[in-house]
Amino acid sequence: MIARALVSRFGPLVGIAVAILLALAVAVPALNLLVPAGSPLHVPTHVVVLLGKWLAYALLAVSLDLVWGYCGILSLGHGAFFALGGYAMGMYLMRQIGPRGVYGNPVLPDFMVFLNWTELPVTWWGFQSFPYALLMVVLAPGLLALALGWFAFRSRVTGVYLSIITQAMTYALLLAFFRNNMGFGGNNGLTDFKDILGHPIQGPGVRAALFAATALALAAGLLIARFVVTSKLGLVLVAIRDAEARARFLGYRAERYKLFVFTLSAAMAGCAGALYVPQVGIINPSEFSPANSIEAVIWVAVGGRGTLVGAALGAVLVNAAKSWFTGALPDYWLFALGALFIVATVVLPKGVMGLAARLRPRKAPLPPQAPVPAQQPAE
Amino acid sequence: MPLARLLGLLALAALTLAAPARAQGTDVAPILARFALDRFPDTQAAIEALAASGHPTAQPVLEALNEGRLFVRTGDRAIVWRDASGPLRLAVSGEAVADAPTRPVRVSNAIRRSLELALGNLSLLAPDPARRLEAARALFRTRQAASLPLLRTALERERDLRVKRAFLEAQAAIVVTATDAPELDRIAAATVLADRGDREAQGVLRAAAVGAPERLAAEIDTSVRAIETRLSLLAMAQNLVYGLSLGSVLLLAAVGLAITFGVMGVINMAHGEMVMIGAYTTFVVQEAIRLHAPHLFDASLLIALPLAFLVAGTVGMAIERSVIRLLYGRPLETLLATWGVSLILQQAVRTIFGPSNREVGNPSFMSGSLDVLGLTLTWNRLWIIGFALAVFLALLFTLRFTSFGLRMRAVVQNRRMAASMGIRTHWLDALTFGLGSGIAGVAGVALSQIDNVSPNLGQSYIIDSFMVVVFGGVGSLWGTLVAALTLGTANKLLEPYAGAVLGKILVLVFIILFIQKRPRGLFALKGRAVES
Amino acid sequence: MLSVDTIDLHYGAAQALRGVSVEASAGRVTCVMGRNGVGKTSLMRAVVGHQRVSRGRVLWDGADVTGLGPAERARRGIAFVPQGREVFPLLTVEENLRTGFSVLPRAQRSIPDDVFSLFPVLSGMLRRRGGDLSGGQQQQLAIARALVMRPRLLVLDEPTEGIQPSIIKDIGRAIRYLRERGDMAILLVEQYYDFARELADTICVMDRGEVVMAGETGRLDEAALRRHLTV
Amino acid sequence: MAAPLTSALLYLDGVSVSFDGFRALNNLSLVLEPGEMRAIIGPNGAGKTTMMDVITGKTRPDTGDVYFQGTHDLRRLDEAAIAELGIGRKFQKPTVFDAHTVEDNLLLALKAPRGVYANLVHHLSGAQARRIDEILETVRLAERRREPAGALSHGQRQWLEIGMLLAQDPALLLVDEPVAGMTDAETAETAELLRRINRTHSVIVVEHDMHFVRELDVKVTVLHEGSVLAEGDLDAVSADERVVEVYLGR
Amino acid sequence: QDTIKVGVLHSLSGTMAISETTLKDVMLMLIEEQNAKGGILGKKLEAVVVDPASNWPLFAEKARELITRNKVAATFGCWTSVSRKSVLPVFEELNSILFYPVQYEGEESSKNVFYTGAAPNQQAIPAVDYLMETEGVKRWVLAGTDYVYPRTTNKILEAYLKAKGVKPEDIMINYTPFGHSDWQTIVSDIKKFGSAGQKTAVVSTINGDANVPFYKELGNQGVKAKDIPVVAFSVGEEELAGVDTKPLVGHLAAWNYFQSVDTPENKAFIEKWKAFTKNPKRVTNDPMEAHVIGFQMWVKAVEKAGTTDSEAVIDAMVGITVPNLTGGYSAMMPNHHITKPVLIGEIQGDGQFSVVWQTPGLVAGDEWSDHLEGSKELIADWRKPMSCGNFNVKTGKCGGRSS
Ligand SMILES: Nc1ncnc2c1ncn2[C@@H]1O[C@H](COP(=O)(O)OP(=O)(O)OP(=O)(O)O)[C@@H](O)[C@H]1O
Ligand SMILES: Nc1ncnc2c1ncn2[C@@H]1O[C@H](COP(=O)(O)OP(=O)(O)OP(=O)(O)O)[C@@H](O)[C@H]1O
Ligand SMILES: NC(N)=O
Ligand SMILES: [Mg+2]
Ligand SMILES: [Mg+2]
Repeated sequence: MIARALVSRFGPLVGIAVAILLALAVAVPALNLLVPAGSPLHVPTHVVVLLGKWLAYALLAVSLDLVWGYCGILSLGHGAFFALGGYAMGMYLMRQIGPRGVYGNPVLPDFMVFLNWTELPVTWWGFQSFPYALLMVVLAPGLLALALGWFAFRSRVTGVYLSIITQAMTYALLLAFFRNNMGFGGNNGLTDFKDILGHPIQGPGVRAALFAATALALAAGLLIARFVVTSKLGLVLVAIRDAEARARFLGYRAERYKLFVFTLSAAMAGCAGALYVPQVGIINPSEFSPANSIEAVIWVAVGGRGTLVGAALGAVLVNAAKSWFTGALPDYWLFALGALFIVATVVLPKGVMGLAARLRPRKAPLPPQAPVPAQQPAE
Repeated sequence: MPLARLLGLLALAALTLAAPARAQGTDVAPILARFALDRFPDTQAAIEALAASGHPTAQPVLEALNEGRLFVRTGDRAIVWRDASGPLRLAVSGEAVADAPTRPVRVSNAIRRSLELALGNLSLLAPDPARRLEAARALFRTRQAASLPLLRTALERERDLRVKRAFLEAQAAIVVTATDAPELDRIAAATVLADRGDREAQGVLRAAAVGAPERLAAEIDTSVRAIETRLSLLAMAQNLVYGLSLGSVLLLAAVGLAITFGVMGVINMAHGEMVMIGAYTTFVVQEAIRLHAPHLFDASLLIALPLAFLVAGTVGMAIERSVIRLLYGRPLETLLATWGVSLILQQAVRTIFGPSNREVGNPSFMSGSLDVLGLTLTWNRLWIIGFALAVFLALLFTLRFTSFGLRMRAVVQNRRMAASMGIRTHWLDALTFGLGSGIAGVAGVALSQIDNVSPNLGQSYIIDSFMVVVFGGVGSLWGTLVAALTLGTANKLLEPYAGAVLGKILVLVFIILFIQKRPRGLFALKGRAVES
Repeated sequence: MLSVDTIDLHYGAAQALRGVSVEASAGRVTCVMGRNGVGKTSLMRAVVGHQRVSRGRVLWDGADVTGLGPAERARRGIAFVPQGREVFPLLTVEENLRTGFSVLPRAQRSIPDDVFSLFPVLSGMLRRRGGDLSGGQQQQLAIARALVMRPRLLVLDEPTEGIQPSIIKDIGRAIRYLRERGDMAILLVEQYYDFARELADTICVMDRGEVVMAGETGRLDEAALRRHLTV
Repeated sequence: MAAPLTSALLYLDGVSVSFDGFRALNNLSLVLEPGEMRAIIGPNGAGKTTMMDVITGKTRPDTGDVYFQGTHDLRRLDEAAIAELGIGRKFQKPTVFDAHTVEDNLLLALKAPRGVYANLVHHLSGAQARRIDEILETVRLAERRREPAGALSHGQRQWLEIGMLLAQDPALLLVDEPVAGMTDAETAETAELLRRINRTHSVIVVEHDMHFVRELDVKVTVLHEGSVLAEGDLDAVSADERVVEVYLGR
Repeated sequence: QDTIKVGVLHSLSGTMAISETTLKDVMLMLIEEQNAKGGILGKKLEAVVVDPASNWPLFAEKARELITRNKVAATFGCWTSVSRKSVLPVFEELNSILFYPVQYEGEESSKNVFYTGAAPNQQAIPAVDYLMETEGVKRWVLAGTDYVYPRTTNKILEAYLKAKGVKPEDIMINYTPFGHSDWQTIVSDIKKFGSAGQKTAVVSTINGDANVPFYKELGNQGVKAKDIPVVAFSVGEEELAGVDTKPLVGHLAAWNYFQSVDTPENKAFIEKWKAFTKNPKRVTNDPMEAHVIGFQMWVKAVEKAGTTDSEAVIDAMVGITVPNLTGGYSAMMPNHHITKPVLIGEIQGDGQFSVVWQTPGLVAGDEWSDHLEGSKELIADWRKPMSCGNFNVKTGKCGGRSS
């Protein structure tokens, strides 16, 4: 029923995906909490945690697909937005520890006590409040994206140049967050969380709730993204992606459109990070590492760029493969993963979703190959 | 340092000077026996006693100890030594004996310093000017007042101007810090040091200033300040050189990418691994040379260069033919595939060579440093600067002035039309990618001289390389050159003030801001040709 | 002698050519005409090898070249002036011309003088980048580039598009000259009927992917032909 | 806003543009009255396209004035702002959005608010849908409306771009070589279409096809080496020796 | 057949593989050896190797997988502090056991973790004492990679040096990013700092990969050990395998074990190791010894408890004593740290260390540094009834400073 309504409004793919997510959001917690551990239907907690992590990654992938797939902004710094959202949540969780830290300081997190800090730095103010933290989850990455985008898009930085400045951004943040003076825990980051909203974070109910929240957030993310790309604004985005100059001659201010999706996407990535952190239990500067952002791009490519659902699927597939390989083939898994990427590109030019499209009976003729224009060095 | 020890040393030196044969009578056997105890205090004592003994065996034994050639014969705990080649000799008599199992007499830093002092004094009058120079420098550092008389004697005899100058400076260093010397002498000594004008001279002067009488203190103060000014100018120059050197490392790392990415448009995430392959090729070459032809070691890099080019180039061509060729017209997907390739190559190297660092040695011409005008230029860096420029120029020439270069550019700009001009695009694509990869391999040879040779080598350069190529302007070789040097220099000029971490952050911020000003990089191509 | 033998051509699922046959031989000009989107360019692409045919054969010089790539065809003497110019944007005019050397033996690697006498503007712009030229200049460069290859089959897809009248006349004269030299076959797509009629020995009219009329220029029913060219 | 400096719709005075020392426009002056259609001809490389680049904000002139409707200094505006003022353009090399269907190309061009929010909540009105149908008929692409523009032939892309210009409904149309690659019959029809448009819009057309220019039957400006060589009706300029020499040929 | 599973949680790929892979291998060897002796409690041991790939969240994920899915009895793993911090909550939540074999910054004690590497008082402090006493060092460069272990160690050292009367201007502190490879400026700064006329030494907490270029630069710029000795806490035999050590002879490292230590236990161990890896050139190092000790202790504790049940084993661990490879016996202390000798070695031309000094007896690991405000008054004691990791001796309460 809901599924049918979703499909009619958001198209079959997103509709089905959202329906599945809603079902997961109910079923997984239920099977984890209500079904006894011995039963074959029982979903063990570590699986819940794992699934939750993958879905958080999937949300990051969807946010990236929104800008890359539909607007041609190949962000190699989306991990930064993810990490900022994660830090915002992590800071809330740290404040929740209260006097239970190893040094027993009621206000200051352990690492600050250790560094002889006497009071909480301004950046940490307000994080004892959950709503404030939620606000920062969206605002911190959003504002960073807004600032970076404001300058970059107005200066008409495009293509690889934009990619590189996003990469430079995340790299700079990586180095900055490593610095203990920044007050975010340096290399060790934030960890050893205890409570969320007053409930112990390791409690089974909280685990299940976090999973459900992640599934719902992903569903919402897909719906929002789908809404954006199916609106006329979505058409404009694709137009800008393919021929920005031409779109300007039609009167579209490309910079504003880009700024809008970039910021939206960054906020979405921030949410993904915020859901990720309580589930994996740590946030540290390595989340800013450029390689992480590149990996996110790869999830999207594996799943199928410009399909939203594909991006989510790609994230889950690659991470599932990684989780499995690192356990099953600890010495050789990089060969397997590397081969997976190569095969995916060569055999599945449009990603997993492209494969799906190929297997479905054809309705419209395949999008033909556009006459290849004089090739520009990488866009 | 105990005075007795010094006196002993001096006595030894004096004896060597005067009558080498006289002290034959002293019994060195019990002294030498202390070496066999393998306890540092005993070794130390033995050195002192040996030096004081004036026995002719003292010098060869001490030299042997200094160079790790002094042994304890395991059977009877006799002390023996040997030349670089040649038979074992009994320390007591210098008599050659048959080979036997031995263990070395161990030394520590403290022992090395005693040895330096003992041998330094011995060397002040050595026939070889290089050793006299070395001794003078050691004396400058240790400033042993007791050595003064010997130094004066040596000074009188000295004919070599360079050595003479070093003796004078050593003498000045001793005098200026000697609180019991007449103030005028000390002031004169201070002037000598001020003339020398380097960091060490400044250090000595500073040490002398402690508790110095007023006039001397004033004199030292001016000298120290003059030196400071000079040194801060030098520091600027030195930082520029460091910047140039870092820049050339970046250039080397990036220049291959300027082909595969800049020219061909392949987002080549496996570029770093090509560099890594070059470095491992160097390792393999050196290993083979160590095993089979140690005398060729200094030529190892020369041999490794063409090999690295071939190996990396061949791997590159194989990658192009098997994967990249399927992706033309889909430049973004090359990112995905080459990322996969890079994972595989990393793991392959880890499997074959192991996960840890491999040793690649510096040939002698790349070891040590050159001091000019107070600047320290390490040889390996100098060679790398020259090498990077040479590679750059060769590439520039190939691209601009050869028909291969022309075809290569034509293929990249319009593959289909290039084919219709009769250009075999497949072959050219493979060659171009091979060229870019081969150059990365050659870079690996050079980088193996300053960095780890480990499976992670490539990863540590990939980001910087992309930064350089993009910052310079994709498709512009000159841009890559200028970008590499700019980023290198900026980094090194910032580092002394901001520290390495903040310096790097500032450089990144600089890149972000700069690209706002020039959205297509430093050497942006302009005009319709690009916009269309 | 070129012989296109009942070829079909598809773009994905869409068929652009159906059983098209055309011939061109040395010393003659074959002109293909037809409204927009009927398949003229597709036919040219099939001849030079830019697009694979799904049925039929392309014979050149008595050999079957259907399976060969564009580079091999170029090496066998086929030169192409594509619709939309496709000059190499970042190469200079001179470099654009020199790309044609790939098919020539070392001794012949020079730019023939008549190229510059035909297109005098180019000689003044040798150092300018191809992509910076004006539309018409690019078109001239594209023709010149093909001539550098000294082809034996010259395939021209709307070569006069965007070119000023006086040079169109020159191009006409040049084509006539090349035809008369007798060693070159010319296959031409042209929309401008007067120009076509003056040059062509054979005219071949296409509609919806098929050849609907073909024959010696003089013998064609002009009214019927014009009907095919109107909507 | 200041009082209009001129009553002309488009006013170019003393405009020069150079690229690396090469003067593409050289002290060019040109005035277009409201409602006027003007044909511009001139040798390859005369600067016709560059002139359009200057008007639409793609290229900044080195010197000279460019005013639209007397008050808008086009040198200070960017492409989007100029487009929103009501200047539309068809490019010499047809440029459309390849990934979009033919009708989406038209929808994107259709006169409507260009803001981000407006487009996020946009709903296609009946009038707009009808307008798109109408244009599809005009450019004869109705059959292919749902196909991606990338699949069109060269000539069809030309037509689609003309359609987009119609959809945009600007006060001033700049049309660069509209009939290149069209058959004689299509050429005649395009001329007819432009004349019709000219009833309500101002137009600048660049063409090398003299039959077409003749059919337009409007004032002709001949550019040469970046400035005006001659101006007048077609017969007059065709008779000009210099025009014959540099452009028409014998 | 029923086996006892042992988790091995070391990065086999990514930046840390360079150090950690060896530890995986040594675990495999120890387990094989134990099985040859008949296993424990009559059961064979089975190693479960996973690759957390130098990725900290992945460490936590893999730890959880080892404990809940593979049901390992104990896990041997981690190298960096952040990886330990990442898995710590998992081990505590699931009440499982981790053996952590690397020298670290201290300031931690967990019921579920056994720290077999050195705490700062088992490495850094003795090294500084040595330099002060034997080499007469007056000026100090504290150079480290910018992360927690160096920061903490340097903080402790700074406090310690100042307490010993070293003036602030005689201490230079420098941090570099991970993987830093251009050491020109810093080495030249060190030379500069060292030319002020007083004996200078460098205390290096530079991590992993950055060391090779650092030492190459030291060699090339001619920084000699007899002038400015460098004492490192993260450079062992494995790290030196990548450098030509001839120009570096005399520079120092402080550890609790060196391959060159001449004891029968060590000789036997090295032989086994070379045979196991089928590589006569494979070196051994300190964290390997830590795993050897940790593993023996675990085996003993399991046998003592008669079960692999975590709670019982944890209780049985304290007080267990096993021979270490340097000729003594290491004991597990109530704070879950062990007693170890401290050795100072000088780098030799062949890439080995020659021991030039060593503590007369064993030093017990001090998790809460005595040199830092706020942790001075903390102790850990996991024996019942105290069972506390941060007991405040002033307030007499468990739970840190101010409570
Ligand atoms: N970016 C540039 N760099 C160098 N020269 C340029 C550039 N852009 C245009 N030109 C030159 O400026 C001149 C004017 O070009 P423009 O495109 O305006 O000519 P046009 O009149 O439109 O010609 P056509 O009829 O061939 O389209 C040409 O000679 C061209 O080569
Ligand atoms: N790359 C392509 N992908 C899909 N369809 C294409 C492609 N190129 C052309 N077509 C279709 O094939 C048919 C023939 O196109 P072609 O370009 O051959 O026409 P043409 O006769 O050259 O037209 P024009 O006069 O406009 O140049 C057209 O219907 C066109 O839409
Ligand atoms: N514990 C360490 N060395 O990170
Ligand atoms: Mg065509
Ligand atoms: Mg033009």
